[in-house]
Amino acid sequence: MIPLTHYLVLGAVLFSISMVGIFLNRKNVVILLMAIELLLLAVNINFVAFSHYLQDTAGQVFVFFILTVAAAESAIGLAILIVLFRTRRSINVEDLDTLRG
Amino acid sequence: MTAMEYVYIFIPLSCLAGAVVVGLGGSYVGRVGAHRITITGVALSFALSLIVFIDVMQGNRFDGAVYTWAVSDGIPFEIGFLIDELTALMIVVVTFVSFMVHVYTIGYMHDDPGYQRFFSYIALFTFAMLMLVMSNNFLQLFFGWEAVGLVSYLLIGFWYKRESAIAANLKAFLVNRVGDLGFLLGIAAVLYVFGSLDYLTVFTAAPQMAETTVPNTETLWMTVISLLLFVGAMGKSAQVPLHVWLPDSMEGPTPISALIHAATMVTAGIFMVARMSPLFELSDTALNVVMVIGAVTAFFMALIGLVQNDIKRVIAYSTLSQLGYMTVALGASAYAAGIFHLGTHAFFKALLFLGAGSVIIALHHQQDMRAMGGLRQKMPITWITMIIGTLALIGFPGFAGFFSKDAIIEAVHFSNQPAASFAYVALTAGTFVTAFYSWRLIFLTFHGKPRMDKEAFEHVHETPWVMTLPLVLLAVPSIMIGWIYVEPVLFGGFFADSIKVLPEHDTLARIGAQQDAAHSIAWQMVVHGLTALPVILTLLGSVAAYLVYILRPDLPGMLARRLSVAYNILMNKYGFDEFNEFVFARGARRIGSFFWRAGDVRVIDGLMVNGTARMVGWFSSVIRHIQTGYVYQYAFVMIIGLFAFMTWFLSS
Amino acid sequence: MRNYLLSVVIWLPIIGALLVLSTGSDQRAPLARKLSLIFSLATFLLSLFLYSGFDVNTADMQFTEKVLWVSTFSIYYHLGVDGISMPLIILTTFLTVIVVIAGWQVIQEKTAQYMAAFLFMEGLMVGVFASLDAILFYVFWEGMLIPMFVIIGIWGGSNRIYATIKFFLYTLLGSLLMLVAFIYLYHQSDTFSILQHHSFPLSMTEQMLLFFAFFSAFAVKVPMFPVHTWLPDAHVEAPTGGSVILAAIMLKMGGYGFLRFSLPILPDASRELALFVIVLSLIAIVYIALVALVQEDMKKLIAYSSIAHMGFVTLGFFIFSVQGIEGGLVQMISHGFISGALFLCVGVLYDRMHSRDIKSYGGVVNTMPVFAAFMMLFAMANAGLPGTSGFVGEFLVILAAFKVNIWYAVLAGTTLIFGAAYTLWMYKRVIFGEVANEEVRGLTDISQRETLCLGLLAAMVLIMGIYPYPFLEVMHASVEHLVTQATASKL
Amino acid sequence: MEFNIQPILPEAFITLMACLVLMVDVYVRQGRSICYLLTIIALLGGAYLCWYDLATESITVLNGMFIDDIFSDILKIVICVLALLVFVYSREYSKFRELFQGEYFALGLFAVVGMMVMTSANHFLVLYLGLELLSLCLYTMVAFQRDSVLATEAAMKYFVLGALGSAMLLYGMSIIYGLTGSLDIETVRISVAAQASPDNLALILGLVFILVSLAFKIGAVPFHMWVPDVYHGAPTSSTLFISTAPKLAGFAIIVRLLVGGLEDLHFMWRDMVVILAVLSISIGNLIAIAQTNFKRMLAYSAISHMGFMLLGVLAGTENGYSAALFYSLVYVFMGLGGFGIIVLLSRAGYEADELEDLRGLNKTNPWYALLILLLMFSMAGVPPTIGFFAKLSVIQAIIDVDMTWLAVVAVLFAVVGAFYYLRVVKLVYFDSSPDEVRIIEAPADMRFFLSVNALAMVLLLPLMGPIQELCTQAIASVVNAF
Amino acid sequence: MTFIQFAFYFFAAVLIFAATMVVTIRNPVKAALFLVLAFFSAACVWLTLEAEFLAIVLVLVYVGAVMVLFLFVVMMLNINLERLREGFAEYLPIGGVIAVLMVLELIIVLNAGGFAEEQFPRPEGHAASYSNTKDLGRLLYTFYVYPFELAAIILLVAIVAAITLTLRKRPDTKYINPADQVTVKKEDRLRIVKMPSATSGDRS
Repeated sequence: MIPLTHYLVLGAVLFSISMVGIFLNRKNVVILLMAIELLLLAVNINFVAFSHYLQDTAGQVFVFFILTVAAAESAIGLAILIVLFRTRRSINVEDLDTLRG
Repeated sequence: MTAMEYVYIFIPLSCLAGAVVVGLGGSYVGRVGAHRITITGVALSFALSLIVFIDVMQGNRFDGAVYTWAVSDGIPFEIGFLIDELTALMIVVVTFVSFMVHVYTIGYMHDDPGYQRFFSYIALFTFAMLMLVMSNNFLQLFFGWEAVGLVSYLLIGFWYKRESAIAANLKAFLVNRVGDLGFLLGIAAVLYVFGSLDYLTVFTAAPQMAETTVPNTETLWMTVISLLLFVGAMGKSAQVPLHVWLPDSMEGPTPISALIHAATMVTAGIFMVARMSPLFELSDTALNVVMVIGAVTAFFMALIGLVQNDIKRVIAYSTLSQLGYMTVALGASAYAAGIFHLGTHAFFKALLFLGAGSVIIALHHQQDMRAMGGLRQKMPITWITMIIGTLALIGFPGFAGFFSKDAIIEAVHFSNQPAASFAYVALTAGTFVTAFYSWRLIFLTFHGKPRMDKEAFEHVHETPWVMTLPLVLLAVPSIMIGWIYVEPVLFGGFFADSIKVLPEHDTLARIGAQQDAAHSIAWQMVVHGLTALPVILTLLGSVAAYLVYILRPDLPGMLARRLSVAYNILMNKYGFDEFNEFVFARGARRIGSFFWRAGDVRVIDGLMVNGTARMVGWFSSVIRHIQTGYVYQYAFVMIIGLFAFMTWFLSS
Repeated sequence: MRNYLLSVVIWLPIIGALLVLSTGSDQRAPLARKLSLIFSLATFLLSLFLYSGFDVNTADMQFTEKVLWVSTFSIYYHLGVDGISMPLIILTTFLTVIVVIAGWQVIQEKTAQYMAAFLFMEGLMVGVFASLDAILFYVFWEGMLIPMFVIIGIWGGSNRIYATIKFFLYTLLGSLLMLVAFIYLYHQSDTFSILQHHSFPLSMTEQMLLFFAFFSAFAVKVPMFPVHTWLPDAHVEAPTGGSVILAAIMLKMGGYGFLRFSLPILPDASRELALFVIVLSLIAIVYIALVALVQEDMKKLIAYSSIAHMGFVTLGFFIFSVQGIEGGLVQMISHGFISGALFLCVGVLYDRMHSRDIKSYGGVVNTMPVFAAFMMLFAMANAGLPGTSGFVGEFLVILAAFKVNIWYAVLAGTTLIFGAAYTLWMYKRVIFGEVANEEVRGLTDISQRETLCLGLLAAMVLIMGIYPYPFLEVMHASVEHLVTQATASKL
Repeated sequence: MEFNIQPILPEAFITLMACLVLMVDVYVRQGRSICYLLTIIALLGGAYLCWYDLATESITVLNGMFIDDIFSDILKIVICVLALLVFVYSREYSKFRELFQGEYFALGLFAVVGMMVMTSANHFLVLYLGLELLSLCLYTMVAFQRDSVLATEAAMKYFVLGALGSAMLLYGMSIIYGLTGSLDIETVRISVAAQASPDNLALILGLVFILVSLAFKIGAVPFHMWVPDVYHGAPTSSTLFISTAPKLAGFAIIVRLLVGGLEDLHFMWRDMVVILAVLSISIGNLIAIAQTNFKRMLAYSAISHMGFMLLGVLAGTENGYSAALFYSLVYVFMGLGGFGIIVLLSRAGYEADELEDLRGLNKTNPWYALLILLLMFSMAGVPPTIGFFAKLSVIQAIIDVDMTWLAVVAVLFAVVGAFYYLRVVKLVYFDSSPDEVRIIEAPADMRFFLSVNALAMVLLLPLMGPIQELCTQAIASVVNAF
Repeated sequence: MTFIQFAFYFFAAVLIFAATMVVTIRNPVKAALFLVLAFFSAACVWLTLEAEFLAIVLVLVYVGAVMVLFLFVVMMLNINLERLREGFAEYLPIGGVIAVLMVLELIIVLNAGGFAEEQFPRPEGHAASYSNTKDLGRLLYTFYVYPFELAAIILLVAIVAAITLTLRKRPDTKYINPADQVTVKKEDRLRIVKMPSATSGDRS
């Protein structure tokens, strides 16, 4: 059968891709938000996997809450995005450099 | 406290009181008040000194503390008096000369705006000098030592507007300080070796410590102590090479030159060495050094006197030379002779200075002898007293200087120290030079044709009685004192225990042994002197001077041209001043400047302090650019950070 | 009262400072001045009272107070004085009075803040000398920096900002390392009590490291070569009062620190490193004296001379003899009077001509004879003339140094020459000579207020020079005790 | 199942009040002042309830998810007080910037709830939810000034990086969960204690992730990069909020996770925290020197302060934790005062957040100049201010565990740090003021509280003992609970 | 290979592919769609772990709601697509390297033994009567009631936040102020005008 580690590796790969995604993406803030969703998904995979292998529902409950929070988070993220777009007419990541140094 | 103890204390205090009152309340007491108060003070001192002298002659001595200055590490440092024969003699000399100078000053400084200040200073000086000679310990000696230096400094710079005066006083102070450094170290050494600064304790213990050496060396402690102390003496008594300040000190008013730079302060070194005779006696090395230095000073400074044109400077170089004589006496263990010369010299040199001052005042502060001449008729009292002084100075048989100087030369003659023969030659040759420049001064000033304009010459007249009276009063001992005191002082054990001489060093005793008990020693000396080499050379010198300055006034110029090399060397005073100026004064400033600019400003401040600050600032301005403002870069740093942490801790 | 006297001496001026500060704007400056004078005088009198109740025959701490402050670190509010701190406390309270009087008319801007700053300083400085708890000591020690920082920064000269920041950071760096040392000691001994540290055994390595930590603080404060460069800048830029306090008291804290901490707590390391300190001291005496010689700025010259004089202090301390330490202590006190007085003198001139440059003066004696006389006295004292206080310390230190090594004494003795050279040369150029320019011609002699300040200091300089016995008597028992501590091994 | 509601009363109260605020804002005309008042009441009430029910021993309720101990009560009280002061300070400021709205207050209250939840969390899930509740509120509060270019940019950055940080925390939690099979911190602790060893790579992996996210939350280098931008870009009232209370909450989760949960891994995380601390202290102080903006400078200073706080944590002793707690407490009040000054000096249409704006303040407003002086010296850690004692206690803690070298490093950078604090004092005291008249429009209550805030830097000195004692007790209540 | 294994590896591959596309693709709309794919695959993977409820929720909540939200926003903002991917390739190598290293490291650690099959054997599946939903539900409303309440607050915050940030009062939109409605008084709405009687006056 499928060993636990394979799920974990899947989570790890997904996690890494999303993290690198945040770094690679230089033009569009929306993609950053998507990458964040992917990050949480990776974590969720871990939790679900552990929950299953430990036969402990707590992990799944955690995932449930993470999903809730992630939804709330994306709502706020998108709201900020809209506010940002209204003030700058751009969601280019490279334009967000007024604050630096 | 016994009555005598009160007397002792009042001797210096009456001077101090005068100084303080006049110094602080100068404008309040006024000019007349100033001299009345200080003169009363010093006169009282003189009177009390005579009482003490008489008392001491009767065998009463005193050694005791006035108060404890400080106690450190169990060692008490005290202020106290040692009254013995040496002290008694010194206080009489000091107060007498000082008294004379006080009186003289009334006339000399009559028109000076700093009248009160001057009186305050000289009274203060008298106090300091008295404290010096009356001290019963090294600490107080040093106190007095420095205090007279301070007043000397103040008085040389008395006319503070004159650039040359304030340069001279600074120079005097600093050169003296060089000597003081040695002196202070000597005191430290005394304390180290003897554990006390009290004279009697030290002197009593000295013979036991004679053989102790400085750790890890073979040098005797006594040599070290003596030489260090002698460095101090060299400063104060202006021995080569620390003599350079004395000629310049003539920038001060003439009474000062008389009082401080001829009669009293400069002899402090001589007095000190004599006082320290129990220590010096224990080191042949030290005695030889003393003798050589003294001899060099005596002869070579006299030579400079030949070419000086400033009347006071001639006397100043003469003072230097005479101090050399005294020093040689010390080196030859003829302390009594040294002190005796000190005493006689005090009178006749004060006389000469005051006489010169009289001339200077009469000529309205003209000091150049080339602009004098023919003053004999105009200033008869001054002329006669000056002649007396000169005779005393050159050691004309019968005058005060003769006895003391002859005793010194004889003592050196009898000394069996290695340096004695050199000293003998130098001193003997010195007599010729002394006679020559002394007469030169008299001839140029009082004889020949007046070399100033006629009108000025017409207005010259004798100075007031307050100035001439001291001249006369000083002329008396210049003639008499030798006759009276030569015997007790030199051969009569006058100083008793206050001066210690080892039997093998006792040159005076050897001279004394040759004397005929039938006649008075003074008489014998005069008789013997007439045929001895020094007096012959003196007479030759006098004749030569007469020849050159009276008979052939064109000769000096010609000689100067012929012997231009020697002449220039003498005019430049052997280049001591230039050397000091270049090496020490400018050298110190140059090193200081280098230390400051290179060390402090460039390296410590520039490189280390500000350099660090700059580096931090630069670093800061560079690393702030890590914060680019790009969110992906922030994320990247986080990821890298995470990655680094993982790698590090997982691999360890 | 007696039980809290020390606290009163510390806190009274601080309360006074708050009151003065509350007078606010410059319209009420006269009130601020009077209040400051009252408080500083009251403090001075109380400190005299303290002195009168002081028993000179014991080395124990007197007037002790001990209250638990922070229990978790066992920090105590622990005060006490012994013969080493007593004279320094008197010096502090005395000079504060002088400084308040000296700033009476000179400071026209933000008077209340100026006076308050000095009163704050006074309380904190007394606190430093009276603290027996390391942290309490440190609090006072560092707290002092703040008013000083402000004093130099606000009322200072043109380059004041550089100077004050340099001063602050320099001293802060040193002291923080000392703090580390304190904490280390606490870690080892579970107490911040200085007196208990005195008897706490430490290994050689520990002692060495701690020594350098302490050294960094004290050497900067003293200041010793080569960490002295803050001083000339700070002095030059500080207002007169600031320079006086800085030179007269703050420098002394470094010396005090050596005595209170380095020597008794780390006797072995101190002995081991004595040569190091002595060499630095001698460098300070010779090198700095030469540097002082070429200064063109009067304040800078006096500042450098302070460094050279403080070299005597450290030299005396690290000779490990009663004489050396007493000499060093006396030198500290005397230097407090003399340097304070000299800075006041420069202040007097500066107030009139707004120049510290030696070149802009000349012939001042013609127009200010009384002032010239005072300055002569202080210059001579600075040059170590016997009969003035400047001599006593140098004399004792040279005597003590001679016993250890002749060459120490020789090098130290050069101060006789150099000290006289730079002081008198400056005096000559500033005071003597023909009136140099019209500005000098227009000078007026010192006022009564200035005469009072200088006169008081002159009196102290002379009294201490002529009769130093009481000064030495106070410290003797404590110094002897200290020497036994410093010469006993802790290993 | 016992259901003891008493311990969560403060949170419940504040939540209800927040909802009330939202309602009032909607239904009451001109209700904003009422909202403000309600907010104040809510915070006072929250603080009072915590005080009233001050724990004497640890109790866990709600199935072990909520822990009530002295530590949490103290932090909650302080958090409430801080939030209260923040609102008082920024009342006038926010009126001019469209921030004086019911939603803003409600978000602030919710954030307070989030922080309180964090301090009492005894369960990974609760911890996470509390953290998210706080974070979401903060993101919004930063973005609240919708028309500000800086604020929205700051909010976006904060959001993205904050989400990344949360994800890391979750990842770490998931690994720990996998290894221990539990989300309950006490159970985790027991399980970790059993398997803690340097060879347990998975455990260390989880630890690293958790630690990194904690470092991010408190803004330790190299996970600090959001701090300056957010502090700078956010409206100052929000900066005031973000820079104070959340630091305490951050400290609370550090204590809950590292001390409560993973203390047996101290041998591992100590070295990591050493690196974080050293980097924070050095980089924070160094970059702060180059700043010209006061807010930004304070942001970097906050980074370095967190580094100092971590010194106490890394010591790993009770003593160290209580030092860190003390440091955090002191820091938040210093930060509050520091940013409070900016709020004080700002007016409608004028942000006094450039350092230059402070020029010559002593001439025009000596009282506030004095306050700044006290605050700056306290931040620099110069006695006799309380900031010194904060530094003293952490340095004491690390020396106590024989890390003297670290103490020396910290001290050296403290000197570097002192430089820029001094520069502020220099501007205030030594520089001449600009020509125009400086008007301070802040209301009396704000002036009063700010003054008390700054004066506390010295006036609290006599109370140092009790305060430190309290910190010790608080930490003891956490550490000894097991 | 069993079906479950196949399903896992297949959907895992799709998931990774989709995720990669999300972070690399030029067009944000396409990215959102790939994200949908990723979530869907993830849901399928979860099914292999017997987390049926969560799988459904993931699809419903994310695919159904969140992604739609994303698409709305993307389209609403009308972004210039041309500029979006410039310079992307420059950073790809370093990003790729980091990603690969990170993954490798994680894989090494995860395989290091902590999660080996001996310690974590795959559990027996639940009986067919087991309801994942019921199980979760019961826990959620009992044991996890506290987090549940917190989640509620979070959602409330999200609502409040989203509205305050995005709601703009445009002058051209008409809206009702509830406060006005509540405080309305009859005097504001109804004006009783006293009219003189039409009959009086004129006619007389």
